[in-house]
Amino acid sequence: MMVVRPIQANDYKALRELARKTGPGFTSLQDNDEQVAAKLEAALIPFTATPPPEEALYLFVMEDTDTHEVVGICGIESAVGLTDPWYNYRVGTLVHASRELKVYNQISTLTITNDHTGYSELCTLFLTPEARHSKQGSLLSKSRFMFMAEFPQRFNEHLIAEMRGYSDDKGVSPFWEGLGRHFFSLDFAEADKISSMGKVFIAELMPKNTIYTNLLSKEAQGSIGKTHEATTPARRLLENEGMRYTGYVDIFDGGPTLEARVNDIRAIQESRYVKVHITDTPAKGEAEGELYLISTTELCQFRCCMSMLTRAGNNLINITPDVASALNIIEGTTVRIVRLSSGRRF
Amino acid sequence: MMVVRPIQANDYKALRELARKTGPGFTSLQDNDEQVAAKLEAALIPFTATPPPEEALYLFVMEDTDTHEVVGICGIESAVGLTDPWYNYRVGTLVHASRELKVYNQISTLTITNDHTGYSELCTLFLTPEARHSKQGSLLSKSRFMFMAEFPQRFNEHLIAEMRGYSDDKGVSPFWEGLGRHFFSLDFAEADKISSMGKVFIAELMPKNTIYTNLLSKEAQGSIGKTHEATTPARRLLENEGMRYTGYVDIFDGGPTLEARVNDIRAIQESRYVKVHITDTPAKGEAEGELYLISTTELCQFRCCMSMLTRAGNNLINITPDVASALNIIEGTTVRIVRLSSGRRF
Amino acid sequence: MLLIRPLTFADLQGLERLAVISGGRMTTLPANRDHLNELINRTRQSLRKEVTQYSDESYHFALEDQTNGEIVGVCGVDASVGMNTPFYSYRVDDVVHASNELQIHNRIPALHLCQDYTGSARLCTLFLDKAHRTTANLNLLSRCRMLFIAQYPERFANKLIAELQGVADSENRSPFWECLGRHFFNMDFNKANYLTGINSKGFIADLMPHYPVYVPLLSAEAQAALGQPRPDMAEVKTLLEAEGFSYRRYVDIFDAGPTLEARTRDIHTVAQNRLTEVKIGNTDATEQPVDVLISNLGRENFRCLITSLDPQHPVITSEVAEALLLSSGDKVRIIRL
Amino acid sequence: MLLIRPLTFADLQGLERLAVISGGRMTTLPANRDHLNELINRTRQSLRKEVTQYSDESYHFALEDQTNGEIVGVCGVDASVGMNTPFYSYRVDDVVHASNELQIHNRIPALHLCQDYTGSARLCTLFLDKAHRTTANLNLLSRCRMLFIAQYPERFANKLIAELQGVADSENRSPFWECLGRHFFNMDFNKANYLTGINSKGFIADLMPHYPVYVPLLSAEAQAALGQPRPDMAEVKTLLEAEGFSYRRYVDIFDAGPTLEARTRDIHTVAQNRLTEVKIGNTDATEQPVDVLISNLGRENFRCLITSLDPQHPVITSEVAEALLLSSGDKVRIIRL
Repeated sequence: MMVVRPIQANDYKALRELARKTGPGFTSLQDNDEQVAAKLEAALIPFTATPPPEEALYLFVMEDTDTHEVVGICGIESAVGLTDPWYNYRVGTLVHASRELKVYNQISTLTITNDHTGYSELCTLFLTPEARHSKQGSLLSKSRFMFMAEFPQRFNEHLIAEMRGYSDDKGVSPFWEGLGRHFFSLDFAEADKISSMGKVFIAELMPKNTIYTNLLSKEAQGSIGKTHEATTPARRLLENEGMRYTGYVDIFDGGPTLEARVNDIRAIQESRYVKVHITDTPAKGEAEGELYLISTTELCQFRCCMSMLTRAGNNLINITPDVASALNIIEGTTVRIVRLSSGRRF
Repeated sequence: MMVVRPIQANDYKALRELARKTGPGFTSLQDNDEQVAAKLEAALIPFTATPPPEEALYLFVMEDTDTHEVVGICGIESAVGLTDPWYNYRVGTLVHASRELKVYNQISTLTITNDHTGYSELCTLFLTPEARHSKQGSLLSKSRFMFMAEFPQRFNEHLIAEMRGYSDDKGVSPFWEGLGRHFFSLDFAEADKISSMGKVFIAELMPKNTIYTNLLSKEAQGSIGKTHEATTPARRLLENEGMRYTGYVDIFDGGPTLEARVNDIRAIQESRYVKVHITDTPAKGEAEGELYLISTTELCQFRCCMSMLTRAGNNLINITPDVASALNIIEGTTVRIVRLSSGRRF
Repeated sequence: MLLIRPLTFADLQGLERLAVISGGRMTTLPANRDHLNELINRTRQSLRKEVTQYSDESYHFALEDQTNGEIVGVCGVDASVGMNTPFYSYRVDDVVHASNELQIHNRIPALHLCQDYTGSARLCTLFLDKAHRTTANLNLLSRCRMLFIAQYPERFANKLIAELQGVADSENRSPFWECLGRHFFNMDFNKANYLTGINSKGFIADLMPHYPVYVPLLSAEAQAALGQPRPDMAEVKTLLEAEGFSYRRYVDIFDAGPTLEARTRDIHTVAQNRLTEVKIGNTDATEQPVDVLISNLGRENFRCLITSLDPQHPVITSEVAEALLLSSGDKVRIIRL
Repeated sequence: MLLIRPLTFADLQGLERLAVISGGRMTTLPANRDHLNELINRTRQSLRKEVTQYSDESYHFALEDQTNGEIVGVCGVDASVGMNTPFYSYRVDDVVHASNELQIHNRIPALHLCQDYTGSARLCTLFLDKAHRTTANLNLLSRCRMLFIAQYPERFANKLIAELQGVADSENRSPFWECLGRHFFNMDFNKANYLTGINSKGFIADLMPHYPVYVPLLSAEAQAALGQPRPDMAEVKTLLEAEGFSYRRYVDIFDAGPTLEARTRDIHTVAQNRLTEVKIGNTDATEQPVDVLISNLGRENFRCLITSLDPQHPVITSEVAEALLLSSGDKVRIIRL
C-alpha cells in the first residue's frame, strides 16, 4: 500500500535516488549530492519550527509500505515571491475602438506582474515511472490538498501551480523565440539554464512595459498559456479539482499558471472528518467501489493513503487493518476523508 | 406566489412604475417614458430573434401570481464591451526588491484594462421595498442562474457582476477624489452624471498608464475594491454562489467586480432535471423544509419560482398545484431544480 | 518664370490635380474637395488676421507657372500644431536592460507614442509636379516659407518641424504600417492617411498603442524603415539639413518617416537672408549676379521667385518687379540659392 | 591665491573634510573614504590615459588655498555617463487627455524614468567651502572645467549636462523624495543618496517605478519642487545659463532638481576662450587689465586660477607663472571672468 508522508531525516538515500531518476529538466531536485542534502535539511524545518517560517517548502514522499521504497515526491511552497520577486506575464485585453471610423479591435497584451506574491504553490511533483498506475499519481498530487485542508494557517488563501509551457519537437519554445530572445544576447540553451536558476534573471532582461501580442510571431501567440504535452494530464487533474487558468503565464516559456482559492478546491471543500472502525470484513455499503483519500490530522504524523470505504455508521467508516497500519492509527481515530475524484461527470 | 419570467410587450406600465420607484441612482432604468419604452422594445428582441444577437440584454420581471403585480426586475447582458469598450482597473502587485540593499517592497498598482470584453454580466437588479422579504431577493437574483444553466449557448463562459463602490456619508467617493478628479476639470456631481452615461467618457480622460496606488491618498487606497454598504448583501449572495472578487474594480468609484466561470457557479453546477408530480398532499420526504428554485426549460415560457419540495421517486418530485400553475406546467413536465442556497456552512 | 503666391479660391481645381498625382501619400493633401477648399479658406483667413499670438493659423502657397497660369506646386506652413487636436509622434527611446550577474547590458529601442511636438510650427504639404522638379524649384518651393517666416516671426512658434515621408515598397505599401499600424487600425495605409487628413486626428488616440512598442519585436522591414525617408525625399532632406534641421529620433506614427526639427530663428534662410532695397532696371557691368530667392514683404500679397542679381546691389527687371508687386526702392528679402 | 589642480592622493583628508561639511546631499561626494580614494584614483588614471575615444573617464580638481595648502573646493567632470551602469533621470512629459464629446482637453504632466542622458558628459561634484564662497571663486571652480574641456575636446561627449540640487526643507528633507522615492526605497533620502554615490546605481532599476508617475497625484510640495534648484544653487544656475546651459524638463530622480544641458562645443567658455602666448613680467601702463580665468594647457599638470591682465597683451607675474607652471612664451587659455 502507498502512503504519502512528510520527508524525514533518514530519507536521504531515497531522495538521492529520486534526484538521479528525475533527469536534468527537473530543476527543483537536481542530481547532486550537496544539493540533495541541503534540500533535505531545509525540508525538515517547517515540520519542527515554532512558529512555522513564513516561506517554507513542505516536502512529502510516497512510500510503499510493503517494500519501504520511496517512489515519489511532492511539495508545497507556503508562499512565493517574498525573497526574490515572483514574475508572471498576465494576458490582458485592450479594446481599441473608434465609433467615428467604425473600427473595433480587441488586442491581447502581456504585462509583467508580481501578482502572485505571497501565494502558496504546488511544486516538485515526481513519481517514478514504475509507480505510475492505479491512480497513484492522483494520490501523490492530491495528498497535498489534504495537508492544506488540515493546516490552512500554514498557507496563503490562494494556491497556484505552474504548468510547463509548450515546446516543439526540437525542445524549443516558440514563446521564447518570439519574445524573450529579442531581449537577450543568449541562445535558447543558455537562457534555459539561466531560467532554471530563477526567474529573477529573466525578468531583469525582459521588457517591463506591456507587450502587444499581435506584434509577436503567430507561433509565439499560439503558445501563450499552452501546456507542454507531457504536462497535460497534470493540468487536467488540477482543473478537475477546481484550479483554473486565469491568464497568468510563465515569462520564459509562456506556460499557464493554474490558480484557485484554497477553500474552493474540491478536495479541500468536500473533505470531512470521520472516525474509523478497523475491520477485516467490512459490511457492503453504499460507497463501495469508490476510492477515497484518507489522511491523519497531526503535523509530523501526517499520513495520507487511498482506499475504498464503507460506511459503518453516522460519521463512522470501516477501514482495513492494512490502511490503519499505513496511516499508523488505531480504532476510533479521527481522520479526514474525501472522494479521490469529483463525482460530477456532466 | 412569486414567479420570475421574461419581460413581455404588455409589461410597459409595470416597467414604467418600477422606473419611477428605482430613484435617480439606478442608471440602467431611468424615470423617463421614452427610455422605458425603448428599453422594453429592445428587451423583447433576444427572446424572439433567430439566431439570438451576440450582444443582448435579457430582462426578467418578478410577478406576484396572486395580484399579477410586477414587483421586481433583473437582467443579464449576454456580452459586454463589444460596441463600446468595457473598462476596469485591475489591481496588481509589483515587487521592487534589491538583495544588495536588503530592500523588499510590495507595491500595489492599478492598470486600466478591457479584460472582461465579451463576458456576460448580471445587471439591473431591483426589487420594490415592500417585496424585500421571504428570500424573494434571492429568487429574483438567482433565477438568472437557472436561465443561464438552461441556455448556456446564449452566454459567455465567464460571468461578472459589478458592485457599487464605497462612498462616504456625503455620497462622495474617496476613490474618485483621490484619483479620477485629478484628470478631470469637473466636480464630482458632474462626473457622476457622465459616468452614468457610460464608462467610455471616463476612460477617455483617465490615465492610461499603470498607477502606483501608494501615491494615492489613504482614503482612496482604502476604497479600492470596497463595496457600498447598501450593496453588501448582494455581494454576499453572489459570493455564496461562487462569484469572487478577482482584483478588478470600477474605474470611477473603485467598486469591485465579482467574477466566475458560469459552470463553476453553485446554482448552475448543482442544478439538475427532475419530472414533476402535482399533488396537494405531498408525502413527507427527506428534503422537507429546504427551499428550492424550480424553473422551466423553454425560452419564451421560461418561469422560475421557489418552493419546498418532497421526493416522489427517482428523479421525480412533488409540487403543489400552486407551483404548477405559477410555472404553467402539467403533470410529468421536466423542470430544473436546485437548492436555493448552498448547503455548506463550515 | 515660376512664382510663389498664397493660395486663392481660384486654385481649387489646380490643387485637386496635384492631390491626385501626389497619389494620396501626403496626409495634408488628400484628394478631397471639401478639405482642399478648407485649406484655401484657412490660408485666406490666416493671412487676413492680425496676429499677436499665433495659434492654429495655416499658410499655403501655390507655385504658379506664369507662362500658362497653371499651378505646378504647393507648400504650406502651420503656425503651430496640436493646439486643438493632439499631434502625435513616435519618439524612439532606448531602454537599458541590464543584469550585473549575467554581465549583460542591452539597449533596447522602443517607440513611445508622444505629443512632444505639440506647439511647434510645421512645414507641410510640399509637392512639386514632376515636370518642374529641379533643385532650384525645390529650393523656391521649400525656402519661400522661410522668407515668409523671416518677415512674420511673431506668427510662428519658435520650433519648426518638417515631416519627411517614410519608406514604401514598389506597391506603395509602407512596411512599417504593415507591421504595426495595420494591427491597430484594421485598414490600409492610404485609408488611414486619408482619414488623418480630413478628420480631427482624435481617432488616433482611440486606436494607437498606448504602451511603448519594442523595436526588436517589429519585422526586419519595419525596423529598417524606422526614421528613413522615402528615397525621393533625399533631396528635400539635404535641403532641410543645410537649413539647420536635424533628426532627433522622432518619427511619423504611420510610416515611420523622420521628423526633422530646428529652432525657427536659427534656420539658415530665416537668419541669413538680407533685407534690402531693390532698384528696377537693367543689370550693369559692375554687378556680379548670382541666383537668389527674392521675396517681397507682403502678407496677403506675398510673392517669391528665383532671379539672378548681385546681392550687394540688387537690381531687378521690370518683369520681376511686376511679378513681385514691387516699385523701385521697395524693400525685399534676398538669400542666395 | 586660490589654484585649481587635479586631485592627488595627498588630498584624501582634505576631501573628507569637504564631504562631511557638504552634509551628504551631493551624490558624487559621499563621506566614504574608499569612495573618495576611488575618486582620486580615477582622476589620476584618466589623466594618465591616452584617450582616442572617451568612455568612463572622470576628472576631479581641487581648489587649493596656496597660502596654507588647504583644499577649499572640489569640482569634477565625467567624460560620459551611463556607459557601464545606467544613468537615470525623470523626463517630464505632458500627456494629453482629451474628449471631443465632453469638450475637455487636459495636458497632464507625467514623470518618465529614462536614460536619455546616457552618453552625455557631466559636470559633477561642485563644492566650495563657505569661507571662500564668492562669485569669482565659484566661477573659477566651475569654469576651470570648461577650459580643460576646450583643451581636450576629444575626451568628452558632445553633450554636457549639469545636475542642480533640488529643493529641501529646513530639516534638509526633500519634499519630492518624501512623496515619491520613499515609497519605493523604504529609506530616507540621505541613505539613498549615499548608496547611489558608492554603489553601481544598478539597484535603482530594481526599486524605482517603471511606469510613468502622474504629477497631479503627487503632493503639492512635491509638485512645487519639480525642476526647482535649491535656493543656494541659484548662483550656479545663473552661471551655467550664462554659459549656454538650458533646462529641458529633465529632473533628478531623487530630489527633482533640474538637469541643465548644453552642446559641449557651444558652451561660452569652451567656445570663446582665447588661446594665446603669455609674457612674464610686470604690467606696463598701456595695458587695460581685467579679471580673467587663465589656465595652462597641461593635462596631468593642468592648472587654472584667476588673475588680472589685458587679454590682448597678456602679461602675468612670476608668482602666477609659477603657480601655472608656465615659462615665458608658453600658450595659455584665457577668458574674462
